[in-house]
Amino acid sequence: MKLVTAIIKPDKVEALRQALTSVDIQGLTIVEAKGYGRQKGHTELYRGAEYEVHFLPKSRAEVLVDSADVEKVITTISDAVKSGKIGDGKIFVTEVSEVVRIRTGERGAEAIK
Amino acid sequence: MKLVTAIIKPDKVEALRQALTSVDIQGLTIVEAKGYGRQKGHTELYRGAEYEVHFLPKSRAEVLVDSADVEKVITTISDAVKSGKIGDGKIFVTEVSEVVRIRTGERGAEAIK
Amino acid sequence: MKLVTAIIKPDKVEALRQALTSVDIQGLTIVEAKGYGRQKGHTELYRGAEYEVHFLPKSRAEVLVDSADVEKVITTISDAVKSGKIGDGKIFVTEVSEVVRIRTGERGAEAIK
Amino acid sequence: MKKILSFLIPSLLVSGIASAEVSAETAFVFNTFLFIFGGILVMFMALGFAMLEAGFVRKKNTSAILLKNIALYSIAGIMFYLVGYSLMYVDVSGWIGSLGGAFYNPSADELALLDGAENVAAIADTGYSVASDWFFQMVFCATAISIVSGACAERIKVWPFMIFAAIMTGIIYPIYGSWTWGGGWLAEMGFSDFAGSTIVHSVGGWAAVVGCLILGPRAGKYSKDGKISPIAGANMPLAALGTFILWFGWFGFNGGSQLALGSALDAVAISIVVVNTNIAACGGVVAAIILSQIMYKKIDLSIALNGAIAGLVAITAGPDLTNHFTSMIIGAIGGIVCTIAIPMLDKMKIDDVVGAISAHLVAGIWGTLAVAIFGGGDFIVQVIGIVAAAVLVVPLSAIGFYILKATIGLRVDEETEAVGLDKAELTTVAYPEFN
Amino acid sequence: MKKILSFLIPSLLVSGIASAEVSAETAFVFNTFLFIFGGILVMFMALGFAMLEAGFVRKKNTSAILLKNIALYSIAGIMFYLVGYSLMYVDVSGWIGSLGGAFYNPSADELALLDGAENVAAIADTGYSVASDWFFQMVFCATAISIVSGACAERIKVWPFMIFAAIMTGIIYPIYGSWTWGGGWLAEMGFSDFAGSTIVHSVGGWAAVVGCLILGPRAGKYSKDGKISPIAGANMPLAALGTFILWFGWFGFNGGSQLALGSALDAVAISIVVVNTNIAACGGVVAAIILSQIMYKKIDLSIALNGAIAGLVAITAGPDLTNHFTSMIIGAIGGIVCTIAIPMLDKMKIDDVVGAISAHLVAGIWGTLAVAIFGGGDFIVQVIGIVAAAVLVVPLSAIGFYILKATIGLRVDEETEAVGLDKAELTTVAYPEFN
Amino acid sequence: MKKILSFLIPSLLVSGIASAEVSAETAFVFNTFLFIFGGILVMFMALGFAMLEAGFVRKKNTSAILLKNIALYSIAGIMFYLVGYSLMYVDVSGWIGSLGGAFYNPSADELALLDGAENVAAIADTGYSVASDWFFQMVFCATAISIVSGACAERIKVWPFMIFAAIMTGIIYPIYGSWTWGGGWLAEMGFSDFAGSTIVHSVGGWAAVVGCLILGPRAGKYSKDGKISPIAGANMPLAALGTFILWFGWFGFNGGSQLALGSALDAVAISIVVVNTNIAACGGVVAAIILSQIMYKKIDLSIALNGAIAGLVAITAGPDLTNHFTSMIIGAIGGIVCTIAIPMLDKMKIDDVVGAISAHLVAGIWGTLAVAIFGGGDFIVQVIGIVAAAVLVVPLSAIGFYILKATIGLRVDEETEAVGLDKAELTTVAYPEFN
Ligand SMILES: Nc1ncnc2c1ncn2[C@@H]1O[C@H](COP(=O)(O)OP(=O)(O)O)[C@@H](O)[C@H]1O
Ligand SMILES: Nc1ncnc2c1ncn2[C@@H]1O[C@H](COP(=O)(O)OP(=O)(O)O)[C@@H](O)[C@H]1O
Ligand SMILES: Nc1ncnc2c1ncn2[C@@H]1O[C@H](COP(=O)(O)OP(=O)(O)O)[C@@H](O)[C@H]1O
Repeated sequence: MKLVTAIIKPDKVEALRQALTSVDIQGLTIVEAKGYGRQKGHTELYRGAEYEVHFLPKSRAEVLVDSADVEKVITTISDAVKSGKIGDGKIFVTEVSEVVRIRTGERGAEAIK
Repeated sequence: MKLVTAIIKPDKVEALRQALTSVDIQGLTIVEAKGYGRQKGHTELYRGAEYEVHFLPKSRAEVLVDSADVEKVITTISDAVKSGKIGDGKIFVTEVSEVVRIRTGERGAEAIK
Repeated sequence: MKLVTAIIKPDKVEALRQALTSVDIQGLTIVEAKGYGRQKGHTELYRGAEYEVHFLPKSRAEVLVDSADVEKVITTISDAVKSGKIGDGKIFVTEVSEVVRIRTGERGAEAIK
Repeated sequence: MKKILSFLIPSLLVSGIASAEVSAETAFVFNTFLFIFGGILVMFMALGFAMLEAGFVRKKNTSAILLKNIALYSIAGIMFYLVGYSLMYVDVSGWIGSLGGAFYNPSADELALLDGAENVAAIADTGYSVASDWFFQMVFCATAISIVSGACAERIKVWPFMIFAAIMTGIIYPIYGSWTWGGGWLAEMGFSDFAGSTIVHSVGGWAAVVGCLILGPRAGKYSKDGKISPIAGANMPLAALGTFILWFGWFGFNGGSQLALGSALDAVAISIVVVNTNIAACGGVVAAIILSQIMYKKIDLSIALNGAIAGLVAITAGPDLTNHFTSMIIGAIGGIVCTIAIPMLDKMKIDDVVGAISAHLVAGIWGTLAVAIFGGGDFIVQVIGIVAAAVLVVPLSAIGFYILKATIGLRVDEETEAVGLDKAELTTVAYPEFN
Repeated sequence: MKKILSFLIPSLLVSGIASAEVSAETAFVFNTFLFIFGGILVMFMALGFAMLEAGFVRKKNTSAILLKNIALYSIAGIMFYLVGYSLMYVDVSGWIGSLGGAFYNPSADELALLDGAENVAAIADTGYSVASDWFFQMVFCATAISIVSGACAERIKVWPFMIFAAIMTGIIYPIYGSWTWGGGWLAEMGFSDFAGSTIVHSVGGWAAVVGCLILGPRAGKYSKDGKISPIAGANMPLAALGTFILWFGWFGFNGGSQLALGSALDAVAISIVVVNTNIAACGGVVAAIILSQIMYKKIDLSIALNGAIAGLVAITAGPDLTNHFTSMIIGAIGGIVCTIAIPMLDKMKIDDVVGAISAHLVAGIWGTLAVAIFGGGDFIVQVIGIVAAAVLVVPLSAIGFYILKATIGLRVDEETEAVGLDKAELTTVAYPEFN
Repeated sequence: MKKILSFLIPSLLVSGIASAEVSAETAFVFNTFLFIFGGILVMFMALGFAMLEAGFVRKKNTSAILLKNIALYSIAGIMFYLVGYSLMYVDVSGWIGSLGGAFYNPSADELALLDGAENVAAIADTGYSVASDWFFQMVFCATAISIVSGACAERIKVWPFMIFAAIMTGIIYPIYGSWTWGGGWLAEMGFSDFAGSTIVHSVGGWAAVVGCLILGPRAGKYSKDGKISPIAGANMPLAALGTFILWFGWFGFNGGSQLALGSALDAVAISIVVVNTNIAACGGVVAAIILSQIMYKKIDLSIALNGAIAGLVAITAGPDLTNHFTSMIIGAIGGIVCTIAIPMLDKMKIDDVVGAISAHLVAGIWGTLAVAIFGGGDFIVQVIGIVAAAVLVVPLSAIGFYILKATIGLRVDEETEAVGLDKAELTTVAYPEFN
């Protein structure tokens, strides 16, 4: 199994949810984050003084999937949140050695079905 | 070493902390999250209009452990937070290639003792 | 590629950002967290009653890097946030099997350059 | 010591025996003080609106709504001074006042008095100081535009809103005001609106309707398939704070509208007005709570708060009716019509962020009719007054809004709306450390 | 220009030389206005309680406490109108009033005056307008139940609370009120409680004790091993806001309780009351700050805020004592007893969310005794009055609470308590965007 | 019914015909009530400052600033009672008052009246009750120290601040007050400062400057390379709430400073003062909005709020000037100088958390000069008064701050500053559930 993590714009969370549901991925965890990549923050003003804002608000989305579904999920996420503009975000995939559904004790692929 | 991540109900964090302490796991990081799995959100009302709440508040707990302790930790977490009802959450395990205790510079298993 | 995650003190985020920028690592994601390790929380008072605060506020920083850069990043983070006091935090490294830059669709090492 | 009141009366008699009446100068002081006192309370309602609205918008638009509120009160104060008061009260022809009193200032007689003239008796006979009256009328004018800011929140640009506030307080409100309180044709017909259910609240409410229609709803509120996605207000304690402050200020709004305190009759009348104002609000709250429980199986705090406002608006046309029970009922019905109107407006896709149209316009119409129903006015005349407000305010504010739309633009663009007005039009985020 | 006051006096003399006294009608206006003014300030205290309580509860119960507060004020307004005022003031037999004044309305004489009768002198001799008095008494009644809502917060169901509010304001408070301010047996004994340290604050405080005991503490507050896990209030600025508003309103609470403004004597007396009220609160704050620093090595803001309230409650029985220093000491001791009571109640496992019992009941008892200590009343009589409040209120409110418990239930279930009342009983989350 | 005012006047005449003037006792009641009414409004400004400051600091220092605010008001109340009032008003030698009126209490004559003496006429001739005057003066004293707390927020330790508050309200403010309102040398010269642009606001402002300089800026505000890193206030709704409350209270601040209500002249004068106060604030807001838009291409809400305060401060020296247009201009210029001063102070590395120095000191100086410019005083004398404030307050407060620095320390250490004062010096975190 794999964990697909995506750092996306906060206003894309709803689109992401709908897209994942439509491809039958039934689970998602979101955490509020802030970050930067190529997109570098910007200057703001407060009481006449300029200052740099380095971090931008982002949402960090995690989806546990069967290894077979990884590509599908990557494409789904990309399509759902992509605007082509800087700041669209990143997706990365890590290996998961075990998953447990707490309620039932099911393990492995069963636990994410 | 392994990283055990659990998505649990926010009101189970205290129980989780006590359980881990009681099996001598001395470290834990918690992040506020929201998510859904089988448990699907629900409808709410505001000023007479019904709307769907898709995400439920969750807490995301991370524990770095020695590979040998993984099963113990999974069981401990499960026991501490399980209610048998939908929404109990998920545990997943990922491989960690290196751990550093910043204060001392210790590495590997030493760093999580 | 690797994901380097660091649990640090919240007031060290700015130092971390500057240090990473100075070694040319151009990407960072931060999430607010709370946790404990060796550093154990403390007692506080409220309206005359003492109570234990188990969790301390922490920031959780993630950096996606090329495998070759891992040591550099670990050292950079350690140097930037280390005070030598308990509570300095932890760094851990996990393997990343794929990275995607959503905007361009670039994959792998390209996506984090 | 309370009831021990009876012990006090003899002493009053003793000290008061010489002359029984209120002297003209004493009455002048009382009347003037009432305007100041009432005016200060109504001024405070500007804060009530600001807090109510700040509670009902989302975090990202909170600084913008706060700015609009302090700006509109300031603009009202200036525009009413420059032209509004004059158009409303000076040489009213029946259809509108004149500009003869623009840049309104103290009367020559009053200035002479301050300079040492011994014209006290002449002054006393005028009944009250002109500046106190100006102040009291000005704060009413500000109330009318407050209603608009709440309804149109989260999408109207800041500058166009401020310009509209100038038009509203300098022209639209004063014209309708001249027809009624200014002594124009509606006053001559006998239109009865004690403290302004129609003159203030419906006038503001009509402009709010027009604003909401021209602006359109907030992004995401109504989806194409007809579903409503409510957008919850970010800060309910602020909304409750605002509601209580409005209630508090309303004692000045209605009580001060007796316009005189310098006689036993006035004191009695104001007392009754105050009690009626209070009990109508109580009725509005209780009715809204019960009805929201029935309709939704749970209580909606935001509707209970709107219920208080609706009860207050409803009684505003006739708080001088002498039966408190009647007032309670008028307020309760105000709460009910407001509670019903809220989902109805949503069905009509009129996106009123704070419930201003339901609480001010709908309950204001009800209150104006109630005066006739409970014997304080003629039904037909009341209807004429209500219709006249719509006929005047709807086109005038539509013209104002359309000109702004065609020139500098009225609504923020999609991206700004997503990011929030605070970041796009202001430099000031409302809650930078809360995410 | 200040001290330049001395320059003003001659001019006063000039204009005032003709008749030296206050005419009966002028006094009537002054007295009536005092009730209105004081009543409006006390009404505002309802907001003070709402904000204080909203600051002390957790996020998840904030909308519920706001709702309870606006509901209880509304219910008090209606119940006191329907029966409360009558039971308290109309034909008091010594033990209770009658229902002869239910649905209280303006007097026939006053209505005649409004209708054009020339009975001004007769009216003026009554001293004040009945509606103004009703208003002033009603707002006091609302204060008593406000105290209960804070103490019992975060676990009492909304509907049973509202029913209890009706019982409290319609029956329990008026009965004790009839014994005292209504002229009943305690008044006849000479019980001295100027603005209600006992009559309002202890009465509310006793009902709060009963409520807390019957409800039990919030889940997680006291663990089996005897440890206390404090539950921090979510929003200290709201708590401070509420405290300042209460302080502000208290000038009406105590100042208005002079019940007359229409003579130099009354004006002097009210001035003294206002100064004493203020300095007692100052004493309460400073004492609570110092004591919390000593006891806990750090200052506790929430205790400092409670100290202000305790100082105010303590002086409420005797703000007419003429030495300001005494008042400062009474307030300071109020702050001290409150600060000490807070952890003691926790040891007794009485879970009072906002410190209402410490600030209102404990400091209220102290204040009532202080009147006797500083020469304003008889010690035994004061004790009788204090005990009488307990003897009346404890069983009556226990009966009320138990009936509610046995029928519709009083406390939310465990799950609701964990989720919060806002989600379970209301549709309205207080801070939906703050997590 | 409004304009229908004209209908009312005859009835006033009828009832008022017998005696035209205000009787001495009636005037006494009016004057005393004005002090009480104005004093209560000014007391409420303490809440305005508390909320404004709580809005402008960061989350982690919010409880501390709330505590400082309730503490400073309490300390002011006690110190002014113990010595301040006496030093300011009792037997002023020209340079300072005496301690003859320490522990200030009601006059013997007033106590006799309360005890049943029939000395009403003698009392009435004194013009007002001494306690009411004391109360009114005390609340002004509290305002001066409020200004300091905001500017020095987020780094000054709680206890040293409270000690400084005692020095300021017990000694520094009263000395300058004795020179002016106390009738000392500046008053004799003809220094004209109606309600205290200099006497209250500049005096507080100078102490704030000294405090900011001795404390130094907050960590991270100014970096070595000359860059400024603004530190945004955590809660803009609180800042707006505070501003509106200050505006509301200012009607008491300026209106009450007429010091008498008991004649038509006074009523007229107060009305004009109220209108001018309001329109100056309106001018300040609008000017600050326009200027911030020009300077920064976006509107800065925090500057608009400061603009309101600056407009109010500016008019405070001369709200009795009789042309409202002038007042609007004075207020607008107040808003402009404040808006310009804010970034200038930052360039001078004076870290004023809330903009108090810009709004109170800078606008206060402008307002004091404006009186002369618009014909209400002598320019040279006004300048002398302004300079005298600096010459007195700067060294005295520097001595106070330095002694505190050398003994118990003035500024929290680095670690405390990073963690926040709420955790380090208090037990009470302001928003424990919001992170
Ligand atoms: N190397 C990285 N490590 C961790 N997070 C990153 C990295 N690069 C980007 N991110 C996260 O992704 C978010 C969006 O990145 P973006 O600015 O679109 O970068 P890019 O264009 O380089 O993909 C950033 O705000 C940050 O949170
Ligand atoms: N496939 C998934 N990927 C990521 N997070 C998930 C997934 N499934 C569940 N979760 C997380 O676990 C939480 C609890 O899941 P739950 O509703 O109990 O699902 P299940 O019953 O399927 O285990 C969810 O709210 C979500 O945050
Ligand atoms: N075993 C662990 N698992 C997960 N998180 C940990 C672990 N140990 C420490 N942490 C995180 O790192 C933070 C800092 O740890 P610290 O107290 O410095 O521990 P140590 O001194 O043991 O490294 C903790 O607050 C916690 O969030």
